[in-house]
Amino acid sequence: MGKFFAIILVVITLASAYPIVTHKFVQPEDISTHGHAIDEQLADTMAEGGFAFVGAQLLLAFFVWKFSSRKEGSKVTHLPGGAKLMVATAFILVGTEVLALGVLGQKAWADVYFTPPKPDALQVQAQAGQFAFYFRYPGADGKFAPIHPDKIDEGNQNYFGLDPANDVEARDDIVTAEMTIPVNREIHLLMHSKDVGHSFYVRELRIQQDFVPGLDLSLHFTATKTGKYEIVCTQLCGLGHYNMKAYLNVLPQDEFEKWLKDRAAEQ
Amino acid sequence: MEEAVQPAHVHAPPEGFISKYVFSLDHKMIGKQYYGLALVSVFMGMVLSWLMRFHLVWPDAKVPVLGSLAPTGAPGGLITPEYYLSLLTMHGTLMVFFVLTNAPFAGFGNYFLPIQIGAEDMAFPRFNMMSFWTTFAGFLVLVLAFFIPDGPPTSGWTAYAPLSAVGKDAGPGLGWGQNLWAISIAIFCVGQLLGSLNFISTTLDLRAKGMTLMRMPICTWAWFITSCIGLLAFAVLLPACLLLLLDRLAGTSFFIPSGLVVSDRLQNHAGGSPLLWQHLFWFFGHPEVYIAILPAVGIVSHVLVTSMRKPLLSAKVLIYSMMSIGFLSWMVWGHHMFVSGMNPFSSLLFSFPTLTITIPATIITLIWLGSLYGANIQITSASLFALGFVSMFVSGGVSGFFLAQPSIDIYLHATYFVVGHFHMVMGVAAIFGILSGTYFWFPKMSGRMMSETLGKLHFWITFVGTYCIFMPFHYLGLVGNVRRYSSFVDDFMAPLMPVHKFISIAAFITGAAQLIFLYNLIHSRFRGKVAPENPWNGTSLEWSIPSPPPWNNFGGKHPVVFHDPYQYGVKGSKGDFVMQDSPEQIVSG
Amino acid sequence: MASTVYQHVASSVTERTGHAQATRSGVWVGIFAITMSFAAFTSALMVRQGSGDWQHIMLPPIIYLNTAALLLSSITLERARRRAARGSTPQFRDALPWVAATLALGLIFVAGQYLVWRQLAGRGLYLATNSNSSFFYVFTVMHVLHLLGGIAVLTYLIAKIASRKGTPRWSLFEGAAIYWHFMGILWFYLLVVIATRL
Amino acid sequence: MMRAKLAYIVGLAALAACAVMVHAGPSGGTVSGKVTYEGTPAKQKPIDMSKEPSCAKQHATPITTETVVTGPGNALDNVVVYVSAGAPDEAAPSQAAKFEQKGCQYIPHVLAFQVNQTLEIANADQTSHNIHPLPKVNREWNKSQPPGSAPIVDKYDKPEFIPVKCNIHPWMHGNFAVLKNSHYAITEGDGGFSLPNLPPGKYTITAWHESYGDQSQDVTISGGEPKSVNFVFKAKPY
Repeated sequence: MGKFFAIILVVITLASAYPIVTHKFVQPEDISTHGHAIDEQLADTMAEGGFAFVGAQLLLAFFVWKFSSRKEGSKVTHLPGGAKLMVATAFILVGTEVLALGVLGQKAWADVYFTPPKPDALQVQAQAGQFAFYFRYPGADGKFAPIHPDKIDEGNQNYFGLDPANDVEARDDIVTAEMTIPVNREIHLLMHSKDVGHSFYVRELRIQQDFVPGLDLSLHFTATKTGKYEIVCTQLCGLGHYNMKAYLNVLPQDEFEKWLKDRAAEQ
Repeated sequence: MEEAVQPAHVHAPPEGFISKYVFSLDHKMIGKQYYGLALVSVFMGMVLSWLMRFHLVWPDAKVPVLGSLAPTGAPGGLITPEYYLSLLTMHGTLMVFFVLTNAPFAGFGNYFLPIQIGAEDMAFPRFNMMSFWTTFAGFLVLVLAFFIPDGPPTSGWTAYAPLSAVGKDAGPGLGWGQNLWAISIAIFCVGQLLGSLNFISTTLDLRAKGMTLMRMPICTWAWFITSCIGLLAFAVLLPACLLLLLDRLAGTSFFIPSGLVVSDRLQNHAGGSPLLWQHLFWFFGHPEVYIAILPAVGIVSHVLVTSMRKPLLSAKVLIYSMMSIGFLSWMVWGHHMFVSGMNPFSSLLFSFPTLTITIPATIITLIWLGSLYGANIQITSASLFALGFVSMFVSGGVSGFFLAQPSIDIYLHATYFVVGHFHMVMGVAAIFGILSGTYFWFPKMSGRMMSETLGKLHFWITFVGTYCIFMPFHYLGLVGNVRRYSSFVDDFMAPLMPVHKFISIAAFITGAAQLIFLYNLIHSRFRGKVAPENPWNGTSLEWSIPSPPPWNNFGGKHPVVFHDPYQYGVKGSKGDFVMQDSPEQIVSG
Repeated sequence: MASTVYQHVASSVTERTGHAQATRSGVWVGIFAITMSFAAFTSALMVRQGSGDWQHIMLPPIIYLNTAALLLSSITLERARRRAARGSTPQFRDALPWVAATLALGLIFVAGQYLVWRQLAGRGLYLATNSNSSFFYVFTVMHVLHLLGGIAVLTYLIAKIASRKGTPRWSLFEGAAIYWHFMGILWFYLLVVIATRL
Repeated sequence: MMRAKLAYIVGLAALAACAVMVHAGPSGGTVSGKVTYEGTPAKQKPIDMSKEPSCAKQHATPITTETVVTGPGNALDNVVVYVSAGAPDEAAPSQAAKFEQKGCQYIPHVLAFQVNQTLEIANADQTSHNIHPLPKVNREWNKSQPPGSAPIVDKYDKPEFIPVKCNIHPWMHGNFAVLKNSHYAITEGDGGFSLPNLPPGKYTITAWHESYGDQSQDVTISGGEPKSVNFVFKAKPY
């Protein structure tokens, strides 16, 4: 019975490792300037974690195979080295691993959070609300008009609560449901939540950041590849959470400018 | 100062059904009550997860009976998005609070802690009884949410504000459903605080003669450490729930900022901080993970060492590791909030202690593995589940290693990778601990043996099934499959459907296998063959008394302890082991 | 039969000391938990203060009289404990008047707090009026709720002492005293927080 | 159940009554007219449904918002014109008022029906919708409707103008007009309306528009002669 356990465990271990080793399930292609650091970090961790996983499982299987249901009166023996060896191993192996990863991790993290956006970065405001994203471009005057929650009127597409009657700079603000950005230009994303907590997750950009109501955060990133990608909400925000998404359109600079002009006309 | 004679503790064995089975003061009965409540909750939680898995892979299929059970939530058996979230919320809440906290800690702890330290009962039997019935009240309040018009809460077991705080405008289930949730959890906290208080005082002051702290079995230690963690954790969650209720019912603004427009309605609140809830919740929430897993670690070590017929490499090291895990668990709550808008520098501060926890966790694993070397493992249902636990503990621990790093968490946060991780390590692993303990202690608790054949069958299906369910979760996460989605309209995630189908089917089979366990439990209780006093040749005090133990455990006598808990592989009158309370000298072997 | 009875008595005798300690550590553990939860409330206050809407509230002067009453009650209770502790067995009956005085002062404190709430309400400051008033009510009400526990135990002790059959356990009396003093200290801490922060 | 049956019978009776009146010929007067606006109405913006492809592909050219719908000659549409005073309250007719969700749009945008009249809300789309009417005096509810599920059936027992929204698709907004009697009309295309079969008497005619609020005029009907009433709303660009 012990031997059977060992066999099953070995099978499970190899079966679990197989899709990883063969890269059956991998993150989508990275289209950001910072993403590679995260991917490398993930790869390193996968290597070390995978080693620990397979090693420990196989060791367990081996011991159970060898030392289970032995014949009556077979004498128990003790592992040379005992607990000290174990503690030492844990500290040396894991300790160094922990420090290594901790330090490496810092770098990838810093790329995203500890560098300020470039002054020429394109500013886009994202507003999350139950259950859709809307995006705002400052328009000709380069200014975002103030938000008046009491003016929000979704039936009239006034998702940001703009007040064009009184705020002049509100009249040229461009509001869209799709986020369109130029390729290879840094984007400074200003994040605002209309109601509850939401999150901004673009797998290809290796970006995930919560929207916190009452606390406007900002992110900056650069997309390096044109195409259409999904922006999804990853913070449970209510019944429509599963359906809360928008598209990220990465266009060449000139196409982007044309798109922006057309949208401006619609306003 | 000498004590006046106090009759209170010389309680006679209770007469009559009520005082014996319902409002019992006997820690053994209370332990069974906790276990029973956990059993009911775990099957409820399991059925909820079935419904979720079913809806995920067959979104337009009608669930037969559900239509009449939940006419609004599932019209004609079609599960609505909000009802999916209700299932998710209730599943999480039932499992985390009423199963993973109740069974391994309150259940087994109540039953065996006093026996293992040679006490007649808990220090405060009345508190003990109140503790259970409070918890039960919390359970009733929570389940009531299924039957109100508003429907069960939909904000997840983490109840993030302001979604959980603004009230019904935010959607179905966030009116009275959410109120009931907060009330239930607040009540639950009170119950757990009473329980922890009892555990701590009992362990400190009611140990038998010769039972030094270091002579306590590892599971007693685990329960003791857990009760210390629980005392702090629930003492923080309780105020958090009260503040949440005030925001919801009294119009205060602890968690709700100004200018929120929910369902076209401008909310009349100002200045609250949503992150405050997250901090308070996770300050409880992360220790809660250890409240679930440490008792399992203790139980499994206890079972393993008995089945190995040799002492652990070092019980001391194991205990110190558990302590350091308990200690570290207070500095890591922020790792749940890496992408929550918390100061990015603090993310790094939280990341280091989180990674550090890997060290004591690894030590524990290596102690188990190293002890297996040269052992003579007796394969029983109990030891199989214990070995299974070790395997799960490793698998779940390794994935934790990814999520502890902020940079990787940017990509994996809120994906199925996280779901796979915590189900592996705190869900299934803890359940394996409970099951191992059940097969191990059932003879003592009921006086009858469980069927080993059924037990092993149960193990094989559960063990393989669990891996089939939760390993793929990690793969889905790596691809970027977002959690808490009621269906994948998302064209990105649609291609992953086959994996989801595989998981769902595995979940149905594994779940069904639990009925074998239930049958085994009930059948053996009445028809099982009569259990001897010490079926597994154990050494700790619970094996020195009849099965089931008499009222007041040691029949009024007072055990005296002479040895460390795990004297195996030594010459003793009873064979290869010496019981803790046997005066005989140990011939070093 | 006789032997078993003897064993029960024996057990109760040996057990008593263990249980006396258990009661003491129980009280301390409880105090620890309460401290923890008020620490949580305080940290909530700190975080919440971060957002601008912070307008200070004038404390009604009665609150200082209440404080005096509560401190005094600690003194009377300590006095009661000293009196009861004279002699080889607890002299509860000598202590009775002082325990009663403590209870009275405790009730005065609660009544005083009630007046404070009434006065604030009179000024239009309710639970939900602003963040400061919210925290003020939360702190004071939670403290009074905990104090009521102490009042209940004191009442039980008085009843037990007054009734001639049986006397309370010394450990319970001592535990109640420790708890009561802690309530005083806790209130003092809260007062400082309220006066400086709110 | 019992009340439903009763309402049904009463409804039949009312129908019969109407039939008789119509048969009786010119005894009832008719109030008709046109609703127009002056000024520049707010510009209606195209709706981007890219979030919901199954709906987006149903509209060759994107539909626009419907907060102000106009016709030729400054005609103002989607205006509910009804008798707000003078006419007796009537029992609800037996047939249900139907409200449909199609292409992530509410059809009709403004639905008028009577107090206690059955309201049927159907989902013709391949996606889940959520119907959340926001009444002030009536009972509020908020339900989701997965594709292929039975219509949601409900009724309102107090007269009120109720905004309706879909929580899942924020651009979906409509209106319920719950009225006390059967004398109402909704302007479409040319802004014209007509309220037939008004027995002699003094009436207040009210016109309600979701963005511009309401206006009232009194009219007296003595015989069968037609009366004409016109409404003009002030429109602002913002």
